[in-house]
Amino acid sequence: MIKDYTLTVTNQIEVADTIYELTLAGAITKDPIAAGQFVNVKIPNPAYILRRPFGIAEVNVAQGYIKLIYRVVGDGTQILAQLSKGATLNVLGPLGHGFPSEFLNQNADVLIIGGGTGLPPLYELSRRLYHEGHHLDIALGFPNKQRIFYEAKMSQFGHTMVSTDDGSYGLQGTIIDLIDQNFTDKSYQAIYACGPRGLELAVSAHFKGHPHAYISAEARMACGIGICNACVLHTTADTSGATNKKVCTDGPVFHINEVVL
Amino acid sequence: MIKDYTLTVTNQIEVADTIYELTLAGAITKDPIAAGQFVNVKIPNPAYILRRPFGIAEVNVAQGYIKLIYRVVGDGTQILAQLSKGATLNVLGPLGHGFPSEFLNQNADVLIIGGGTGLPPLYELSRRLYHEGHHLDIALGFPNKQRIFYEAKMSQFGHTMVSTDDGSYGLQGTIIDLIDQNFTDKSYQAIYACGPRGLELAVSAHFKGHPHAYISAEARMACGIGICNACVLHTTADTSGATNKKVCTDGPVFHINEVVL
Amino acid sequence: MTTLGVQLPGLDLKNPIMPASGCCGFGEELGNLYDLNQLGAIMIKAATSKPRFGNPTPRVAETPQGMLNAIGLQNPGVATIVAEKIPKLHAKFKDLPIIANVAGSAQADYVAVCDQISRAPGVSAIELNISCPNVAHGGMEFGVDPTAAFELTKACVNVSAVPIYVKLSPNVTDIREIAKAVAMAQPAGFTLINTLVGMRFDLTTRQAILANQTGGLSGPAVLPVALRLIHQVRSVCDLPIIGMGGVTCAEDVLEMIIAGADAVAIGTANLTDPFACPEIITALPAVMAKYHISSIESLIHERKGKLVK
Amino acid sequence: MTTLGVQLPGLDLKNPIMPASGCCGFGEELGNLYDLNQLGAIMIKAATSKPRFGNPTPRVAETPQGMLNAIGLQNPGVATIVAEKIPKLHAKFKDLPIIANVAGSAQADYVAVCDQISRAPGVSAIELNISCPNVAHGGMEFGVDPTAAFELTKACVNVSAVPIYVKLSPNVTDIREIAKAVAMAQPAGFTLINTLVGMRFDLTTRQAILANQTGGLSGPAVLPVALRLIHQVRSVCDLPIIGMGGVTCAEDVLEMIIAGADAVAIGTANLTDPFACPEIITALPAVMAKYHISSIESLIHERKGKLVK
Ligand SMILES: Cc1cc2nc3c(=O)[nH]c(=O)nc-3n(C[C@H](O)[C@H](O)[C@H](O)COP(=O)(O)OP(=O)(O)OC[C@H]3O[C@@H](n4cnc5c(N)ncnc54)[C@H](O)[C@@H]3O)c2cc1C
Ligand SMILES: Cc1cc2nc3c(=O)[nH]c(=O)nc-3n(C[C@H](O)[C@H](O)[C@H](O)COP(=O)(O)OP(=O)(O)OC[C@H]3O[C@@H](n4cnc5c(N)ncnc54)[C@H](O)[C@@H]3O)c2cc1C
Ligand SMILES: Cc1cc2nc3c(=O)[nH]c(=O)nc-3n(C[C@H](O)[C@H](O)[C@H](O)COP(=O)(O)O)c2cc1C
Ligand SMILES: Cc1cc2nc3c(=O)[nH]c(=O)nc-3n(C[C@H](O)[C@H](O)[C@H](O)COP(=O)(O)O)c2cc1C
Ligand code: FES
Ligand code: FES
Repeated sequence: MIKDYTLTVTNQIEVADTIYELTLAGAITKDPIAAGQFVNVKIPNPAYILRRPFGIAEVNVAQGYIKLIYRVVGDGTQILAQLSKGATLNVLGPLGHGFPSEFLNQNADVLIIGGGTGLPPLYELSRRLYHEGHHLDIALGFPNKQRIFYEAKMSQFGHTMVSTDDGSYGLQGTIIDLIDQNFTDKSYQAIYACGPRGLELAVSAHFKGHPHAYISAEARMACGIGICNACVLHTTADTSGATNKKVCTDGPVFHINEVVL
Repeated sequence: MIKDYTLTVTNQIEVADTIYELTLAGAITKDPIAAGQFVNVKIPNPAYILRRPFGIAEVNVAQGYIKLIYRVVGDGTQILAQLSKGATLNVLGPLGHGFPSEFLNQNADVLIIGGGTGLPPLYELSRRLYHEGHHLDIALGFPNKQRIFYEAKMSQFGHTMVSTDDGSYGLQGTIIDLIDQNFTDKSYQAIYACGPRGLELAVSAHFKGHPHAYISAEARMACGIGICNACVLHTTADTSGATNKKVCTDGPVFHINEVVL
Repeated sequence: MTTLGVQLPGLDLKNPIMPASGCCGFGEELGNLYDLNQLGAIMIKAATSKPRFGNPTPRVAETPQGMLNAIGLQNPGVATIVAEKIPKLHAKFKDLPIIANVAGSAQADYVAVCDQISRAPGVSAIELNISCPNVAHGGMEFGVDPTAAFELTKACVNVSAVPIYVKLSPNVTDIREIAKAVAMAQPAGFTLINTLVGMRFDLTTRQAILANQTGGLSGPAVLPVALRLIHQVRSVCDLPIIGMGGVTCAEDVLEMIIAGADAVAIGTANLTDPFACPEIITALPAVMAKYHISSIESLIHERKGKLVK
Repeated sequence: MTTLGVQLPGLDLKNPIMPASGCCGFGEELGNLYDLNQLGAIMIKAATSKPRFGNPTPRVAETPQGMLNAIGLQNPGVATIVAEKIPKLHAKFKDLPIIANVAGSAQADYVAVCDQISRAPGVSAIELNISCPNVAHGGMEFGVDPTAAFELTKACVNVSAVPIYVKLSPNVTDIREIAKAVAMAQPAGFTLINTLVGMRFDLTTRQAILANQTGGLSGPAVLPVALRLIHQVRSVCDLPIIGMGGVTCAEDVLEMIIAGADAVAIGTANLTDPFACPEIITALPAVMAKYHISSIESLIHERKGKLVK
């Protein structure tokens, strides 16, 4: 059930250059949260009226917290980065649909593709898939070494390789280069990707026709709950636009064939 | 010198129903401050762009703090009331001109007339006049018993009497009733008044022609420093309005004959 | 007379609060979050004769205490709205008056849509949107021209089965001229304001943030402009006004009624907080008590008594 | 070419920043707080032919991220301004180009004031205020009528000894019409925007907060509207534009230049923080570096290259 939760900051750490991990405790974990869902966060500064969407990076039901991981890119994230322990935050969620995985066979081979701050929702997904016994290969791309985060944490769940745009760490190249050079010997039952639009376009092209290749799309949002039509995408089925998909309620996770990115 | 000081809240207490005393420490006390000057306070909430003017209620140069006393009447004061120790506040000041007193003879008889939240700047004035050896009579008016503050503190400096509009404490009546009934046997060398417009009009009428009767005027302000013309008053000398006075820079203290309230 | 109730042509409102068009879809999503029967009414998303995808994205941008939108009247078309969206809403929330928002690019479209949608069960009134700033043709073109606005309103009033409220544009030199012209066509009332035209630019790309370049400004930033325009229309006309523009709390609602409104719609505030409308409704009685307002109708009467034309 | 310098007709600006008219008096008070020679220029308070007290008080009210003012062109009259205010400012700050703001209620007044004030030593340009919303006659009346605006501008251009920048009103249906008409009178450029008309009401008294009822809205709330209007005027006209409306920081300055401005005035921000202008000037180089802008002139050139008419 979507609610406007008041969550308490129990921790905030800078996990890489300009990238923060925020731990938020409160009642939001009492209802089920799917991996890939997101929250819409009220910036704790009354000058800003639009909330900011962030993927849910981790759900801990036992201890009653969620984690968000975000990069400081503008005013809103700048303000979030200043929050310290004990501060409260209004968080609307959980929103959207998560990554589908009910179709997976036992011990399925799965490829996880994460680019930069697209990684957060894939962490929670990987954690769950791993505990369900699936075999994960994980390709992570970052702009450079300073911006790498969660490499070790992802490695817990499967074979993890990293590329950087500038070659300052791991393979120099794009995530598609990384996949082409390292992840071609298996045929994966499912591919889950999240990252900048370029990455998602490349993944969509690369895995064209794959029955279970999913991306989590980004869009400028306002409401996050389907009432404003800010976040629509054309569907591949009907480019006239008469039908369309809202990233906030129909997504953010789509099959790569479903929408025009 | 007027500066935009960043002051630190070192204390905040509710001295009467809805009335708060705020202690602010910082460099503002390093330059001289006259009794009757005011500050223009940035509301620590970015939704508000106009500052709020408050009289300086106390200056402590030795310990480096000033005090403000204000009543919660709207959004801005509501937000100020939530500040706790350690918070910082942008305070522009000191602004305007204080109460003139250089003309006073030694051990002069002086009448102080304070109504409600008009009292704050009169506290600092009384403190100074008392220490300079003048004899103070003090008439204070409040709406009711719950809203009385600083009666004991003012009593240190002179004979103090209180009236309330509803008679719940002291004399039932206006401050002019109080003066008529209790402060007519002396001829005061100076009268200093601050309070709501009604009080100031009554005081102006009552002491008409007195060479040293001063009021501190209120006005809706924006800049507080004379650049916006929000706070003008007509002068009694020229009601055509061609000449006029700004409360923020020409005042807030005026001789009762000077301006049209 | 209840404390919060307001009677307007076609609209028996249990309270003066309704979500504004474009900020509540067709009620489906908000209806999953709270009981919409609590609302005075609902103003559903614009309907046009054909389905519309609307403008390219990005469609929203933030501004100080406001936002720009350039949705471009995205909607599934009047046929689907009448066949699916409205029946679904009406079936779930029987007590909720529905105000259908009608837009178009030519007078004939508006007339056809009014004709059709005004006959849908549950639709209590039409909001005639002659003021959308985000479409290339129609919309605001009508709203800024007194003659076109009059003609269009008259044609729609003639064909509609329910009262018509005409939604005026704030992007005009003198809204009184437009209001007077529209009033001659005898609509039931007005709704105002639609959004102010604005822009934002991205410092990195040096381009407009919105794909449509310009967008409509809404949210608290526009409140003082909305209050002025409502007051101006009220000063030339007795017709009911549903006011909107920047309202976020019960105090704003009362201020808008003082300015000249008879009911108040909440737009952008729903996007910041989907529970904004029920929260405002809940808050109203205490705030009214604070200002000695015994009922919304009494505040409207008090204003009528005072108003100097 | 320096990093921040801008050359405009009559104005050799060391940086694009100047306090806007009505938000810096005649420079006396700010000049006691900081060295005004740091500024690109200063736009002094409106001058009218006769002294004006202006409107009754209260003259200001707060709005979300904005304020209303209804000062009503209070000023000591052109004679005193020319005899006392300008000489004092010019004597103290020799390097500071002064832009004199001229207002009036009839064309003859405007012409007379332009004639007189344009000859005052230190005055580098005139800002012709045909857009003040806070006076009963004149002001905005000229600014909303293309013919009147053209006539007035032409008469003032003819008589003025310095370049004239015409200050346009945002309270119009289509600012391009006004700008095109005014451009035919060959002024040196435009300044925009003046304030949007707004109102606030007091819940206790149920009356408008401002004694004048309506006031002009300024501050961050209007930034997106200002950017749109500047962009619209830029799209129909090559004349220099001094932009203003809601600018509070270096980022806003650059955004306004991208929108179409050649220099930027800071109004309301001075009232919130009297040191706003020097703070913005100080901040500009680092923010420019962040967005790879080598100089203000280069940003203007880049925009000119891109602009599709
Ligand atoms: C479903 C979803 C999940 C996301 N998850 C994450 C995440 O886990 N970690 C993370 O770092 N980022 C994530 N983002 C992107 C994140 O929302 C933006 O980086 C953030 O809103 C920027 O806010 P700002 O105020 O700092 O930037 P500003 O540029 O100042 O923001 C201005 C406006 O633009 C919007 N905006 C700016 N950049 C983006 C963007 N890339 N996507 C969508 N809206 C944007 C903001 O929401 C705001 O409305 C996600 C976006 C979506 C849609
Ligand atoms: C020179 C001067 C000294 C003052 N000293 C004191 C003092 O020592 N203690 C105290 O309690 N109050 C004092 N006041 C009044 C105080 O400024 C207002 O009570 C305060 O600004 C209200 O702010 P608000 O946001 O709570 O009210 P709101 O009503 O929400 O404020 C809205 C706007 O109106 C203005 N405003 C509202 N009431 C007044 C008022 N009475 N006078 C001037 N502007 C007002 C606010 O500054 C703001 O711009 C003084 C006023 C002036 C001009
Ligand atoms: C995202 C969005 C979409 C809108 N769509 C419509 C619309 O379809 N039809 C319409 O008449 N008004 C539309 N509006 C305008 C609102 O109904 C309302 O008039 C305006 O936003 C001012 O109110 P507010 O400040 O409370 O949002 C839209 C506004 C927003 C923010
Ligand atoms: C208090 C005040 C007084 C003003 N007086 C004048 C004036 O005398 N002449 C004028 O052309 N504009 C005047 N303006 C308008 C400003 O110059 C400026 O155009 C407007 O405020 C928008 O800019 P801002 O949002 O930065 O304030 C005044 C504005 C304010 C807030
Ligand atoms: S963000 Fe509002 S519909 Fe998706
Ligand atoms: S408050 Fe601006 S001149 Fe006095």
